[in-house]
Amino acid sequence: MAIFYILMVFVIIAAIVAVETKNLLSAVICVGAIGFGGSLMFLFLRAPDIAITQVVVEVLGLIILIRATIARDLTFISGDREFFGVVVSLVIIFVIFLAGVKVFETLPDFGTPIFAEAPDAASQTYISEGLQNTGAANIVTSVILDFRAYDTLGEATVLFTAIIGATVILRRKSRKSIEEPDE
Amino acid sequence: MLYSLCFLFFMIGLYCAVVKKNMVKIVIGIMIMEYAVNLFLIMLGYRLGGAAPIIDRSQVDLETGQIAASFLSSCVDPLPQALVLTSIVISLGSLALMISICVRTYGKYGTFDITEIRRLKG
Amino acid sequence: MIGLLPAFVAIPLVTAFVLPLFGKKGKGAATVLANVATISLVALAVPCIGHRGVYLLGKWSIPLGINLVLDGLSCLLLLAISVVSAAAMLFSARYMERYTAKSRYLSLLMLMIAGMNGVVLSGDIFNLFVFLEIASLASYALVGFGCEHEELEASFKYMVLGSIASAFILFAVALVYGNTGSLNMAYISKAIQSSGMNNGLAFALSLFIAGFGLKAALVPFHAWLPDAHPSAPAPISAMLSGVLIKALGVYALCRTVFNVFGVSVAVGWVFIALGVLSMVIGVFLAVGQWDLKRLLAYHSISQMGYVVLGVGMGALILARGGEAKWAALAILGGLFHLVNHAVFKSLLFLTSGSVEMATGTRQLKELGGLATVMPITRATCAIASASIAGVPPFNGFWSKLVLVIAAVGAGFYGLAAVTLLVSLVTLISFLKIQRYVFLGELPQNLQHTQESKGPMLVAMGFLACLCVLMGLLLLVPALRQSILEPAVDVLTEGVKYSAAVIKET
Amino acid sequence: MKGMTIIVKTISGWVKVLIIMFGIYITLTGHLSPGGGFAGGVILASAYVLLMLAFGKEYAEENLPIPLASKLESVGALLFALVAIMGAISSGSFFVNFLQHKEAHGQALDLISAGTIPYSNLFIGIKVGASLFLVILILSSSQYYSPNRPIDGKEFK
Repeated sequence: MAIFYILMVFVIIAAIVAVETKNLLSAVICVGAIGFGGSLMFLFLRAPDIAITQVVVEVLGLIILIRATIARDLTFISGDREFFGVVVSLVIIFVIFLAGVKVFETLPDFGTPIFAEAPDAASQTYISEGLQNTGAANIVTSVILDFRAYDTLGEATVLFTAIIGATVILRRKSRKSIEEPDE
Repeated sequence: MLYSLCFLFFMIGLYCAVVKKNMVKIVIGIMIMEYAVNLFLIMLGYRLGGAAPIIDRSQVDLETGQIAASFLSSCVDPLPQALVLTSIVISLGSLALMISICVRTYGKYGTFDITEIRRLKG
Repeated sequence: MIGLLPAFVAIPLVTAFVLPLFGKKGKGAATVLANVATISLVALAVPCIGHRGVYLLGKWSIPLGINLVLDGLSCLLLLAISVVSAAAMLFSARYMERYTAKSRYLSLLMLMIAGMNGVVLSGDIFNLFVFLEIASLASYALVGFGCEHEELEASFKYMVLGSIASAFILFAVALVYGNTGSLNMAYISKAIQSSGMNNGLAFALSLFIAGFGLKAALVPFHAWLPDAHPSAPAPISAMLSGVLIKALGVYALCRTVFNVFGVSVAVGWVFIALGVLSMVIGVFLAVGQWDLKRLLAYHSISQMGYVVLGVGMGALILARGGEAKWAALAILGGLFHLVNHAVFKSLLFLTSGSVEMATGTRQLKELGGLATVMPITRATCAIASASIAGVPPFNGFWSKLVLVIAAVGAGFYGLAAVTLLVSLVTLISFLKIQRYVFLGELPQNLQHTQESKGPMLVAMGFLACLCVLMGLLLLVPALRQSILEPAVDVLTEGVKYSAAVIKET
Repeated sequence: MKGMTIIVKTISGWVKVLIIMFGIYITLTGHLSPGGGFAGGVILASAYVLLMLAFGKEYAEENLPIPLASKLESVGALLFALVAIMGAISSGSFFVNFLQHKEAHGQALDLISAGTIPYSNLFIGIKVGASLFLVILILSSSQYYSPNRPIDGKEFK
């Protein structure tokens, strides 16, 4: 149990530093710390699939973020928007936070997942019959590629969309000049 | 308590995305929000002293397909893990797109400061 | 018919995957392929009318697998999406010649259509989120497609707010899962009915309203829309204003509130407040605009207010246990206005694209006198303007009429007055468009302006015909009973949705 | 980008083989152990990113040209969609695992088992690897570095 609190506090501190530091590169490195802390947390939460994916995605994500920040004349734009807006946003966020903290009482306690109690939860069936029905020993794989394969198609499509979008946004020339013939 | 900490984490991300004026910082804020949701989902499925949802040879009778009762009663919830796998990839995709927009905007305006990037009124 | 449901997602997806394979040389072939795909979607959507049913993906029974649900409401949205996207695709065939990377553009547009179809068909809350992300990411990229200063800025703003909305929605999905142990909408609804609402679910509901409200650009959450919609190329503006905010925003909102959580008095008032705020603030901001597309974008906010107001009145009456017939009428008005708005607003954006392409500007003060040189554009724009302002006998009039009757009948006299007032201001601002764009003196530099040609005119003419004819949807009983009333029934039946879906599997 | 020193180049020449093999392993055994197509694809992409950082962008581009990567991405996605459509053709519903429960299709916990799942993993691995490689290559183009230099030619007039 204690390990979760330690890691959680670690990622929160890293997040605060990432938000408040003035140097953009340090902020990016803090994001890396959050990601790897989160990955460790996933490992302790018995989710090795997620931990592996999180680590490798984190590496690539960091490379992408660093590409965006390095080699620019690292402008130290820290600071917030105008004071009034900041105060209003802070108040709103604080109110949402107070409202939100109350609601976690309705969830089952940490460590006793809902699917053990809910009458028709799908997860119980995944565990007991997943191997028989799909043949995959890794139940998470059997869920993402068989039971909920449609989600995975959507997820592959999201990535496809994002990459097409990125190539479109970063293309060299966006409009044909007017002199060019139309057809 | 852990859930509340997780929600605090989410709110730090929201604060960063709403209040900061550096474009990369805003992106970082959104990333933090996504991390927090992922973490929250996995926490929901955790079982104290649980086992990872991967069956190995010692836990299954290959002839009948019976799975050991000890595994059934200790396995953590596999469904949120499947969801988080999906959502991690989605956030990677949106990160790539967002950074491309940032880089291209930087090429146009020469700054990451959104208070200076104000051609549109309102 | 039910067996073909996945084709609504599969056809645009496969087309989108194939399109980037066409290089620069295959541009013509890519355009033809994309148009064939959208037209086949229309051909698929029309036979869906009157059907309802559940499709199990991978033959897994729910809640193990994911199901697609076709009912009146999804059918209505499918029709709107396929008609508007066919028109926008046809319009793009020529309009997008000005830009490079056309095959990628077509691919993104197909992905957006696939995402919207996925959202309206999905019966699983997480799956809805995934397809919502597809449509949103495609629209972020398309808003920035021109890569100019304003377009990139608008795209970034849109993307930040959209991502925040997505994070809210995902958090709400997590909360719902944590409280009910299920992701299938029918089973969530069943669990909520048996155990009742609690704080966690109420918080999840408010996160859903905030998230989908951001996607629908209802007034406290509207900041991105007036920038994003004008910045996109015209066919994309038509898609965004015409169907995207409806499929991702209002449809998802109605589905979660009515069918999953069940209506309550508080939610009804929230809807009405959002609707009235959007109507009034949207229209008054619109009047002062001098940029043609920006003016239209503010009107989108205002017109979405009508839809939400109608649905909200229905929710309030249902939750109070009032007379069911007024509730049904209010919802009918809202949903009818939704389809009408899809048609006339996309037509307006297409005409603005036509004007912009011919003249190179969209500032009202630089335009004028186009009535003589662009007669067809002028005629279609006049029809669409009359529709949006609620002039009889065009379609906008009928939906506003139904809304006013429902408001008066249910005793909301104030709301009826607001509806009429907003309609009047809308009329004024569209007279302004007519006056500054089409009437008056033709400026010197626009003397050689020519009317748009070919597919652009076909697309505009098609939508203009729809504007004239769509009143029949309400007036002809057979059409009303097969298209509009099943959609209204889905919402008035509320949480009976879950029993119906579970029974049909 | 010119690439780094000879030490880095030699070491990454060795390491890339290990990374690629690890990526393939993770992809192919996704149904038996943690991992799967996404993680494997990202690992494959990171091998190319390593090459790009060590040897320079041109070297990586020679090994996997941008048009080829773009085609691989589309083809991977198409193949995955094809798995779904094959299910519809052979069993009447999209995404049916139509190879599972065939007699001669390997036993549970073997490498070739679980019906279509390993194939889906493979296709996703190809798609994800190609697309992430593509995005990093595009993002690292230096054309947007300096804000003052006109980058889009005619657009700037």
